[in-house]
Amino acid sequence: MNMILSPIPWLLVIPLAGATLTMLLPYHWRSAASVVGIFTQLMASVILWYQVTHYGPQFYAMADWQAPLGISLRADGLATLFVLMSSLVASACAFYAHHYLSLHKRANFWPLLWFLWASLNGIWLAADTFNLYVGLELLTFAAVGLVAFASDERSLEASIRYLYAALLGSMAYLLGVALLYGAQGTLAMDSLAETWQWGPTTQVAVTLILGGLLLKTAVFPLHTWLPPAHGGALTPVSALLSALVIKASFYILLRFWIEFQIYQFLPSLSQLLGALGAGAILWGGWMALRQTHLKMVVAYSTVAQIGYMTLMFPLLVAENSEASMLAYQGGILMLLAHAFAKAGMFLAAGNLIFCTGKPDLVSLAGMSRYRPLNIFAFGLAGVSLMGLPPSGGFNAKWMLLQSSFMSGQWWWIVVLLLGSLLSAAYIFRVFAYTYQETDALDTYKRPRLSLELIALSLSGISILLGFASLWPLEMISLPGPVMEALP
Amino acid sequence: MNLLIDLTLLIGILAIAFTCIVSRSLFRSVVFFILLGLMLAIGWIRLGAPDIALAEAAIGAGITGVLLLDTLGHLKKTGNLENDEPAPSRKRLVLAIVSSFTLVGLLLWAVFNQPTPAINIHLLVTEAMPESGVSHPITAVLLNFRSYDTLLEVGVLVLAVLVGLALQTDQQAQDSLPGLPNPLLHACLTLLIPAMLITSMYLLWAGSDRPGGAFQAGAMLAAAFILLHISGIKLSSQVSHRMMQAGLLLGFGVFLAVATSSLIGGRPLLAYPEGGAGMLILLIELALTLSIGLILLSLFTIANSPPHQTYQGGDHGH
Amino acid sequence: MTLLNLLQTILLISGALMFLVGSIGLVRFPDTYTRIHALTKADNVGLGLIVIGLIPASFSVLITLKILLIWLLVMLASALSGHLVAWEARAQQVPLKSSGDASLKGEGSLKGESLKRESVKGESGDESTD
Amino acid sequence: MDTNLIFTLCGVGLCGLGFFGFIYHRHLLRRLIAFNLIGNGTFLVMVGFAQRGQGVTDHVIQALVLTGIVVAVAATALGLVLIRRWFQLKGSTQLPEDDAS
Repeated sequence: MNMILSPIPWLLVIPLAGATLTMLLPYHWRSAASVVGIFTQLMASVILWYQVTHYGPQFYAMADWQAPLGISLRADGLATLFVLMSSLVASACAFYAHHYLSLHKRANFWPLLWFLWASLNGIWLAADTFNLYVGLELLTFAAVGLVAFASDERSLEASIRYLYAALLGSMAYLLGVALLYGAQGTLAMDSLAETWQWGPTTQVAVTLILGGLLLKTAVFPLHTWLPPAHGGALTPVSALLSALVIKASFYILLRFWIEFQIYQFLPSLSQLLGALGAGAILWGGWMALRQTHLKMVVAYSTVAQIGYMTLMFPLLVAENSEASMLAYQGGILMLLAHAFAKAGMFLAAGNLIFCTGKPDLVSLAGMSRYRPLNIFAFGLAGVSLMGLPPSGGFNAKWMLLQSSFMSGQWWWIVVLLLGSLLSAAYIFRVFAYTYQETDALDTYKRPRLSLELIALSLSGISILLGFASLWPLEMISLPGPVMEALP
Repeated sequence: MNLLIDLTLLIGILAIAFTCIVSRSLFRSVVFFILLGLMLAIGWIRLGAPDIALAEAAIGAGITGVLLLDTLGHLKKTGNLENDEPAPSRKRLVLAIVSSFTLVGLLLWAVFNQPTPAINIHLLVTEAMPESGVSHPITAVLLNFRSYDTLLEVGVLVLAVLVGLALQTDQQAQDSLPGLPNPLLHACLTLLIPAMLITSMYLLWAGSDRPGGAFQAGAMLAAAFILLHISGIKLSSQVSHRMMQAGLLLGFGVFLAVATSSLIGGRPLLAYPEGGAGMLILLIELALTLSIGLILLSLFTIANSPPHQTYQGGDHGH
Repeated sequence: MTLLNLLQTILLISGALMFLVGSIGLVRFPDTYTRIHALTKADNVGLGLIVIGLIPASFSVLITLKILLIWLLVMLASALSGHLVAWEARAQQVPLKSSGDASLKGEGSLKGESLKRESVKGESGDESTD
Repeated sequence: MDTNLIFTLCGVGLCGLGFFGFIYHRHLLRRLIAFNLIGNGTFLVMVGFAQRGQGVTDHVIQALVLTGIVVAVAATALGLVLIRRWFQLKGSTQLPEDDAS
């Protein structure tokens, strides 16, 4: 493949150039430049998808230096799927923010968004451990900036809490990488996988890396920074955070877990991760039930949904390749469906709060009568989160159920069912509030139609995933380092 | 003899770090942190890393120390430096001790069971040096072999300034730090500033074959700017906001432009043309030095400029 | 042990001792002003001795000039910072602790001085102390 | 007990102290200083541990530590900007004690 045609470098250059341009251009030019950038990003991701499906995984050596010395990027099926996912969700949130934010806020939003997008693409395509660290730092700063730039008391406190947790997480990750480099002598992930030798150093390194990444993905005991951050930020920002940002550290966790075959050598660790996931599902669901603010309910639902994804780890059982394949595909499909559903739900929730003007649940009375479109979008996203049949969430849960049944770990089935009941409870509770009749006329503000349609389209995609879930599953089973490492 | 030096450094660094953490007064904690930065610089010399010693002294102890002291001064001026906040609860103390000891135990277990690494990247570096365009290995790694990391890292710096600017809601916020009208300081400036600029350019030029480079030179330039800023000559009043913004982005923009130009020329991203590596690296480093100097200065000025008093709340609710 | 080495070791040791004296001064002296005095004086002399001690170690002119330049810059920096700290301490009325005898008390107290730093306005720092 | 091992142990000690301070303190500035200690400790471990394994001064890891130091100063500056805003807004240098959220 000729170097110039490969879209991998363009997926990084466009957002970085977009960030520099949108910082320099005067305010009203920034949206125009960003719209052009968004379309080129979407085009580049589609080209990458086309190339990976037809020519197999793409490898790209940065600065023309090969892997152990230089840095190489790789685009296998998994990475391409995530690049496509982040392109769709980020462009939807960008268009939403374009109409939703004031001119001054929007001027600052664009460069932060472009840096976030660049770091996401950098992480999906990275194949070098230190490169992942710098990508994570870029992601953290962009996310903290997006939370903090709403510049009011609640978002400032949330951003400080988020920054401290994320910095500790990335420093633990860096310490793990340092130990790995000392033990193996290389930073590139493929040469690490080849020369991997289990010993005390690698075990400590893996624990540190997993600990740091669990903190950044806000898995159960380390989740306290997430609800205020996702609940307190501006609507398009919380959608971006919940749908994409926490998935980045989860993606790195998954890569390390499968490519270095940690599940084979530390089965006790996988059971521990499963327990954390179960805790996240139950605790997140329970807390979501007790929240009074709409966005906090959705934020705690994110904590619960991360638990479902972490359930994938104990099901990757070395001896049963059939169950592991099902678990891997179910987990990725759950992650994908959650990204679209949660983004749609946050945007719909933002619309509802805009209509009532008050963030709490009680003031949602009468919304079903006066704003059915937003409620429908919220409902569609809820269907996918609950895992009701037609949605992508249902297929994912069904696969996880099958995998845990096949690998004989019945307790995960109990957790999955309990979790579904809890998520149904807290979503129907929100609906209960909206059905209450108010005798008042339609005195609520009406958001622009485009805001409602964007929320509806994202929730719709998560439902469509239910019908077309074969396509992403094909994508992730394309040959690549992850597929070789799976049992 | 070497063992003696290393052990004294080890004990000294750990003692200073301990005082820095447990000292009652915040001012002593910050001063000891700066002292720790300087001791670490000596440590890096012992480890055979003069580049990092320069960077640690200039950036780690210097710029971070100035930022911390400035925040301290702000807290002191508004009269609540030593607010006698209740000592954290015993439960927190026990948790902290237990977790830090497990961390140290794990790390010691890992350090003392080090396997011999299979690959030695160092040999690859020496092999690839001839085509790297520079003769100093660290600059070669930073700006040629792993230049993608450096590009992202400069992006991180620009992003930190961007977040600071986004929070500084009032664009023309006048700085709360009045210049120090000290005659001796102004007299010495005429001597110190030129010396700092020359050293900064020397560090930049030396980077191609000796320890030095864009980051250390940028930190030196930032020190000169901050010294001017403290003594009352505000760069932000001389240079228009638009120019300042362009200066912040110059380094990152030039780096990105050179990277994409190789893309258009049919070579992979960030691959320098045949023989042109040395010149392009110098061009990038020049732009980086100026940008890093301005970025570190504006990180300092943003921190101490008061925000707009009336906060514009979130626009359409949250 | 040639004569040169002997000279070198004497210079280096005395330089180190001067640093020690400076640190003792820092600990023992009662207030800010005397501490600054101790630090700037003793440390500079100490550094000077060490610099002179190091010169014979390297016979190239360039390195000797560099070491002397270091000494010059350190002296300039410590003089400037010593002055600034003292100037700032006086501006904030840090008390001048008299060492016991009352005679110093009268002219040492700062209440009479009204050097308010706030009153010294203006960009170019025109000193308006009487 | 060669130089590399001594400074790796020094790095481990710094990481431990920094981690202790990060958890123990509630004052935001102290926690930021503790974070810097962890950073410096990690960089010492990075170079010391790598050079102990390779037995020679390894320029790749030293270049990475340079990148790490610059990222650490950017993180500190960002933290300080947020703390200053928090202080100006709320007058307190600590985050409110969070109940079991």
